[in-house]
Amino acid sequence: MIKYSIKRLLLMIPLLFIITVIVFMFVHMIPGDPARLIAGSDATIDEIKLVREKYGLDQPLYQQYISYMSNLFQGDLGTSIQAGRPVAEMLSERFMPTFWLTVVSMFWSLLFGIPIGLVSAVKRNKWQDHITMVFAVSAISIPSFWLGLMLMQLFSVQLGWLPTGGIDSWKHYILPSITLGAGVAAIIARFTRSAVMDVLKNDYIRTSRAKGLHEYTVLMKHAFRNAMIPVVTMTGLQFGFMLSGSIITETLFSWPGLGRLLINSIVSRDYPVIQAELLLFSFEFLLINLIVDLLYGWLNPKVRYGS
Amino acid sequence: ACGNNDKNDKASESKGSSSDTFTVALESDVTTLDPHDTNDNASYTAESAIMEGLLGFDKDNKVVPVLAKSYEVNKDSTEFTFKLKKGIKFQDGTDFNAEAVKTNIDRLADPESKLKRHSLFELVKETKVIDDDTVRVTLSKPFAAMINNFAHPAAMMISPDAIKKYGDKVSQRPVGTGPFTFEKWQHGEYLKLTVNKNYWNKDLPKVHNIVFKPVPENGARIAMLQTGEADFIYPVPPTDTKTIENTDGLSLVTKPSLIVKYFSMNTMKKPFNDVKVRQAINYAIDKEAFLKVVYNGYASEAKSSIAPDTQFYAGQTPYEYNIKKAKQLLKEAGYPNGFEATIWGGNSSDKVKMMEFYKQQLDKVGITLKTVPMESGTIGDKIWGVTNAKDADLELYNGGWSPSTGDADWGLRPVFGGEEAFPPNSYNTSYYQSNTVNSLLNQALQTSDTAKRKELYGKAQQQIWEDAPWVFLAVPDLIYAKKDSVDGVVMQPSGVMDVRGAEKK
Amino acid sequence: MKPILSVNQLRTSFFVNGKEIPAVDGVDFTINEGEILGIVGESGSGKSVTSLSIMKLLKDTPGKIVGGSIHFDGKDLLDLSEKEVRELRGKEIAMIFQEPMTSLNPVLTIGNQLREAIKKHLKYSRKKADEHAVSMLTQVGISRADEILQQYPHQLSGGMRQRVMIAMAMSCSPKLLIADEPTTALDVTIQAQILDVMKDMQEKHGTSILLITHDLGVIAETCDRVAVMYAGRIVEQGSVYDLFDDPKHPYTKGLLESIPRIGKRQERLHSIQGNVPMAEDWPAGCKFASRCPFVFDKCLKKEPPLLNVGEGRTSRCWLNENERKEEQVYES
Amino acid sequence: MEIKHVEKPAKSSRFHDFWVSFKKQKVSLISAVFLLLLFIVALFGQYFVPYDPAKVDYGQLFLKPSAAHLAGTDAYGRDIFSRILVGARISLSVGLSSVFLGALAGSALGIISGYFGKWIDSLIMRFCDILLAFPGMLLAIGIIAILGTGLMNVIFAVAIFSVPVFARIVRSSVLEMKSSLYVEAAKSTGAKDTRIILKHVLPGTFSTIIVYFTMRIGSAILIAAGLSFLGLGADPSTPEWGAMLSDGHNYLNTAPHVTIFPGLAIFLTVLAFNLLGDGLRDALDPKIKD
Amino acid sequence: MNHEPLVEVKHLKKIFADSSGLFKKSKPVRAVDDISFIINRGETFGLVGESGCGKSTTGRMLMKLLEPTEGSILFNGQDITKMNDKNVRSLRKDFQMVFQDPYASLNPRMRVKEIIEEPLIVHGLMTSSERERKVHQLLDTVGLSRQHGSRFPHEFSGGQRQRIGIARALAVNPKLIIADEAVSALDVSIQSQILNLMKDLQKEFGLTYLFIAHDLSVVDFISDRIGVMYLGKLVEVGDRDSIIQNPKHPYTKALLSAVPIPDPHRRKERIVLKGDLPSPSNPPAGCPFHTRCPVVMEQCKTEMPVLSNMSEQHQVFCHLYDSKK
Ligand SMILES: Nc1ncnc2c1ncn2[C@@H]1O[C@H](COP(=O)(O)OP(=O)(O)OP(=O)(O)O)[C@@H](O)[C@H]1O
Ligand SMILES: Nc1ncnc2c1ncn2[C@@H]1O[C@H](COP(=O)(O)OP(=O)(O)OP(=O)(O)O)[C@@H](O)[C@H]1O
Ligand SMILES: [Mg+2]
Ligand SMILES: [Mg+2]
Repeated sequence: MIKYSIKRLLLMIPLLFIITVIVFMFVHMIPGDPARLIAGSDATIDEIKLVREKYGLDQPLYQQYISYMSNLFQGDLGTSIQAGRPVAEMLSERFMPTFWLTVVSMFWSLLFGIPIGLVSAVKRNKWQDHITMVFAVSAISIPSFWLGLMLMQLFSVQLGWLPTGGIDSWKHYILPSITLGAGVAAIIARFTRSAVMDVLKNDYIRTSRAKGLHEYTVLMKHAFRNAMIPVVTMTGLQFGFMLSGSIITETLFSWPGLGRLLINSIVSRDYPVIQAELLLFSFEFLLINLIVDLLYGWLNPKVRYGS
Repeated sequence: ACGNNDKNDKASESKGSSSDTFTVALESDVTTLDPHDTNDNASYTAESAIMEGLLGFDKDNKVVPVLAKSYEVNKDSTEFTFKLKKGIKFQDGTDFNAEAVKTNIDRLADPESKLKRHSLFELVKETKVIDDDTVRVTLSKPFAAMINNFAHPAAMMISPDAIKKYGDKVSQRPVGTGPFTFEKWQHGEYLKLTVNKNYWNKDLPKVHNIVFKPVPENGARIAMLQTGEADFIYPVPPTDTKTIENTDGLSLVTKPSLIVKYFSMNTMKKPFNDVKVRQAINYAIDKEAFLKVVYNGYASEAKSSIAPDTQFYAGQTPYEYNIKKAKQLLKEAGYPNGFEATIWGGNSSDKVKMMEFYKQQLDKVGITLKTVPMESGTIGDKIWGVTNAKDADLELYNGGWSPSTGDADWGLRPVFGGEEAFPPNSYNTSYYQSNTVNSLLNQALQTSDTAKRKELYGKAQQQIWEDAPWVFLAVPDLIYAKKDSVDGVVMQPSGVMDVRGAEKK
Repeated sequence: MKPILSVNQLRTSFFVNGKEIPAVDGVDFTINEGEILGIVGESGSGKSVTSLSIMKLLKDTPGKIVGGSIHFDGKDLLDLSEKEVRELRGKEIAMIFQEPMTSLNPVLTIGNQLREAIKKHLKYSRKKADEHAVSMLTQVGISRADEILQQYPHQLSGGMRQRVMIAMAMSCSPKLLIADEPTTALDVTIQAQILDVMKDMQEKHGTSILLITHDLGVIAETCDRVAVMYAGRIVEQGSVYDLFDDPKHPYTKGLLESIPRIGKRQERLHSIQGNVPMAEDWPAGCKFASRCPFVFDKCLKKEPPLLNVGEGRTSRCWLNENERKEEQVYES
Repeated sequence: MEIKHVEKPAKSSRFHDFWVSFKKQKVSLISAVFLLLLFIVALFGQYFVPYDPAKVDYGQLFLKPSAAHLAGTDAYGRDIFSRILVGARISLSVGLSSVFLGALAGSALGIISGYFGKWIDSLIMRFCDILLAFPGMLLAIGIIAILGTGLMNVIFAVAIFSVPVFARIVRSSVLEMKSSLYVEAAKSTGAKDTRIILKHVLPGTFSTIIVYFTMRIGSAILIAAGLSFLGLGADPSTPEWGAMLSDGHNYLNTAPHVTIFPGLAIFLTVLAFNLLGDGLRDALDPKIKD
Repeated sequence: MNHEPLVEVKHLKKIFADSSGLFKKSKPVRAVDDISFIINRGETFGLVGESGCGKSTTGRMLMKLLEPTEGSILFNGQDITKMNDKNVRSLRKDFQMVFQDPYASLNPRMRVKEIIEEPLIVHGLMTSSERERKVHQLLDTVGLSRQHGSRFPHEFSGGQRQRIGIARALAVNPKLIIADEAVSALDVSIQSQILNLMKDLQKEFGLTYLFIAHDLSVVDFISDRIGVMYLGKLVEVGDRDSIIQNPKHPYTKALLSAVPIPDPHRRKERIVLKGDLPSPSNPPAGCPFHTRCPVVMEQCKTEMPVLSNMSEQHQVFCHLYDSKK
């Protein structure tokens, strides 16, 4: 397994290389002149030129790519045009807040999503199912800005229990993670429901009932794990999305994460930062893929032994 | 209510925001702490708590001396001589003297330093130390508005030792003469400043720490003020002013800005090449409704091409809302049935709202407006990517202009300065070309005679008003909110805040 | 002998698209303690559904028990709550399913699946449960048992899986074992082993066995009594010897004649002509009438009841009416 | 001709079965009726609105819901209820067609990827990885740059966001099905890959697709709104539900009804689609019939 | 019966080596280990053997559902292992398979009718009304009623499902049918119907069968020649009479003795095999059967037996007959 993982990780290197090309081209292709955007809304043409020269934006594209790549190979992600700071430093300080927020949100989503999905699968078309459906659909169709602001109004302004923003303590995690996790919990709940319903039709479920097992055991031990495969796919995807930082949640709760950095860098076309972020996100998705595959193997011994 | 306050205190305790810490929630991140390389108000606001310039702006945008005791300008506005205050030290112990000033001005004036604010000082030919507390700056050509550049926050003084020691990284470790010293900067989260015990003005500062927090979401910023996590927030969107007004213990402060909201009309393109059409459109927009719908009343009608607080402002007779007259003018111009036009603009919700408003208004005079909001980079390319004015697709552009230096030249030249100001060089999105205005603006720069300048700028404003390359709309207010117990923050019309005197009672 | 299970007038139907399809239509039989009862019959005649009904495992199908009673050890299973039935399942009544390939959970180890019932019903500790599981696997002829415990179903061949199923069913020494074609997937040498194991069980623990199979050879070798099903009903019942020696019902006769015999040169096999009618168009009279070589008027008008035709023998045929008329067992 | 005669009863009986089992699902039936009404509103909404949805009245900004204005008025004094009715058309067409396109393309990719495996699988999956890693906003800006603005392009852009997710989900269920014996059996009859995919693999992925499809409609309406604020939308004055909802963001404290009513419209629509989806899923699954 | 070979299998091998194993490298499974046999045109070749000995795998390789690791399969003289997909597809009209697992091989989402007519559609045969008639006829043939056509597979009993699979295979009048345990789930009356039918069809159309089963009495009835497999190897091949009346290999003998006799009075003594079933991923050295062989010799444990010709029609791989070479 370790060998396999290492192999997969090594395979990522050429892939990331290809991604740099795509990313670089795409980023430069989208309209917008970073020099103009960063120099400010009332910059003179000279100021703009200055920025352009300072960051080598006046050079031909291939040259920019070559110098970008040669820096990259030396482990240098470049310098932000906007902040004038090393991109690596910026990413690393933004990564952890987003990462922890993602972990906590995912924790909620799974904690609520899976049991809700199980209940609604077992109580298919009963009132429990309908109630959970209404919850799930609400969580999907309520935009997160609305949910976030409502939570903030209630728990921060009215009740004064929780802070409105920042990342100082565990209390700061509660509202943003609920905001971010609600929609994901809904998706997970719906997928769990569907997957469990599919699994419950299998013969081995009948076998386990024939052993006299409690319905709960049948569900949790026999149905659940088999149903987890599609759920894991979905969870992995959502985890990836969250790891790229949620622009809305981070904005709402003044979270110093990747999402806000991303939006700022896109708005100002801060090429080095955008490129580095895209590379990071691609890497995250590749890594998540790997983890999901390993999880498949853990969940499904057939995959594990490759037959 | 009182009850509410109790709760707020609880919340603020958890934040560790205590009575000697002044917390400011701003919309945007502080991006840098090097004033010479800054172009955003949030950074200037933070920097001006740490650093000071020779001159500065007061709350009415008048130039006042700060580190300079006094200054003199020669007749043709080429030589600026500053007398410095004595006994001032930078926070790192370095003396503030003429040598320090020279280091700073030289840094700004050097094109190789590639500082964002180099352009403000690109005319500087030489900076000379006359004696320990006298320094003279010579320009390569006359530029009367230069004094405003010295007052601009970009011209704040950084400790020469720090510049030497940190180089470019001085943006992360600023050292100035101001009442607060840099303590900690957690990017994206907060910037913390603490008291400078050796500050030259013994009255200041009045709080121990200042914390700046970027809180991009309007609702969150207001919530922070409500819970007591922030003492002062800026900006407050006009739509939310009621919330502040309805909360006990909070107050709303407004102040006219230097911004003029307009939409420009491409005077080189049909039908906007006809002044009658442009005037007709000016008549066709109900400014009063505009102020209400877009700004919730927190703005005033624009009565010139620059805002009242800008130097040498000269108010004009407004184009009143008059559909009949507008239709009449259109008819005269040969468009009795109106026409179709496209307006470009930014994509923030207030800008979209404005454009929608224009559309509704112009509909009444038969002009069908297509509104195209665009993301900032895209619109930048579409307008400023055009090198030949004739090729411009631009018809109407929903814009706003604010001269951060507060002087009339910067208020007028970039937007009305003729061919030289056409995109991509500058911001003349109406492709306005008037020889009269050009020569008035040039003359005004050649002299330091204030009365003369006032007259020249007045004439220029009048001409522009009549030619109506813009639809002159509004001068919005700056709106901020604070706890009642908080005082001493001075909001400058440019939008930069002076928090040096902040206090909590 | 005391009956351990007696099924009376059991009727189970499927409800599909609003239609009722009676799969089991009034089945009666009893199994005595320590007895092996074989059930043979046309495929689709309701053998599996009968066994699922006894286990009350129709939950996830559109099937429902619509009538009759199932007495097990003195209790009517149909009156028991789900909880009480759970206590019986696996412990008192165990079942081996027809499909060995899909009846084991693919993601759990064999050991894990074996231990479950042992831990639940016998309340063994894990270690003891493991030992028990190993001994059960050894009993069904799997020798590397402790190794197999760690493996997953897909690593086992069909035959091994089926033996695991058997070990699982027998692990709590049930009073009644229902085996639905337990050896269909196996070759004869393994089949022989497994039948031996089951017989051992029966001898050692006195387990009663309900053995469903198509293989009349297996029936002949293992069963004490046989019931023959046709179209949702029992058509004949009796001891193996009686049934093989002297089948009463024309269907049974046809069945016995259809058996291919090894080493016998046959050009064609005997077969019963025609097809089993669908439940929807079951005739008013005898359901076998359309295929019966001895059919006469009465058969088409009225369905015969189960007639007692000898010591412990019943048959559902008008032909037997004249043979032994005095005792009519059930009227349906 | 004759051929058709024979085919007909077969088909109608199939539909009949579906209908019989679908009819039993009361909740889904109600949802279907609701959606039918919604489609009628989308088609003919503009003929029975109480007010002209474009009519502004600066004297009546942010009126609270009342008998005169069922859902109140917005920042220009327009009647929100009328706007919701008229907006149904755009929101539904954007929501449905974008998800449909995305599901179509995504499922196609997922099926090809899962079914054919090997290098084509890696290629498609890596493509999806990159697409996934690209932040939506950046992608949107790129799409405008390439395609220009317009409603069709909004649909297209939203569809693109859905593609990789559908591809992933579908692929994993195809992988499972591919190894099934019935696919092997079909292959042994000589069926071509296309037939196997269409007849044997695709129907098996429906239950997964339907779940995500119906969930995605709401998100699509919201994403489309986000795009129109990026300037990708056709015209920001169109009464699109998502745009109305996002616009209300600015007045959440002072005039919450501006957000709540369009939000409610989206919620009910998505709920109806989900319930309908559950019903369809059950009705199409031969094993679940009760 | 002519003795022209329709199918020639030469040194066929299938090793399931796993390449995609995530966690552990499992050992390669030698499912089919170098077997050769011939099926003549119009005859039935019966394949019997232990469960897991590779019968289905052989069948699937003949169907080209699995790529052989080694060896060749000649169909009508053409090597199908070297054929491309397109040619194989058109060839599939000529060979059809009945799968061992009746349920898993039927698409749960298709109606029986659709399942049966699929091969007809695939090969573009007949109009839809003809197809409908054909389906009805096939349903009759396998003993199902027409109404069964509109049901789904899960609504059937195990035996009924198997009949659906048989009907599907018969639909296109193939030349070769590979029947993998085609009748083992059926009750004897249906079984005899099907077997008779298969024989009739064979006579009428000159069909060729590869009949995989473990019920020796069935194999005895239908086959012309029989092959006995054990652990991936063919241990004995011969015409039916030699194998049934005069089995040579100890495994064949054990098999025959284990066949249950449908006569309760003759509960007989069988040769009960002792010892453990070896696993194909770890086959024993020497003769694969030596671990369970009642007459094992020293030689068997190390040396692989080679082919001994008992007669022209009867070959066996066993050291017992080494001298007779
Ligand atoms: N889930 C179901 N839905 C509808 N009908 C069903 C279902 N399961 C079984 N049936 C029907 O019930 C009848 C009896 O089936 P059952 O499985 O008991 O037959 P069986 O006697 O076990 O046959 P076999 O020997 O082939 O296994 C069959 O006609 C079958 O079509
Ligand atoms: N896809 C596969 N991957 C790995 N091993 C396999 C695969 N398919 C079959 N095998 C192994 O190959 C061997 C032969 O299997 P096969 O299915 O051919 O046996 P069989 O003779 O048909 O047995 P049965 O009578 O139980 O059907 C078995 O050990 C099996 O586990
Ligand atoms: Mg059965
Ligand atoms: Mg097999």
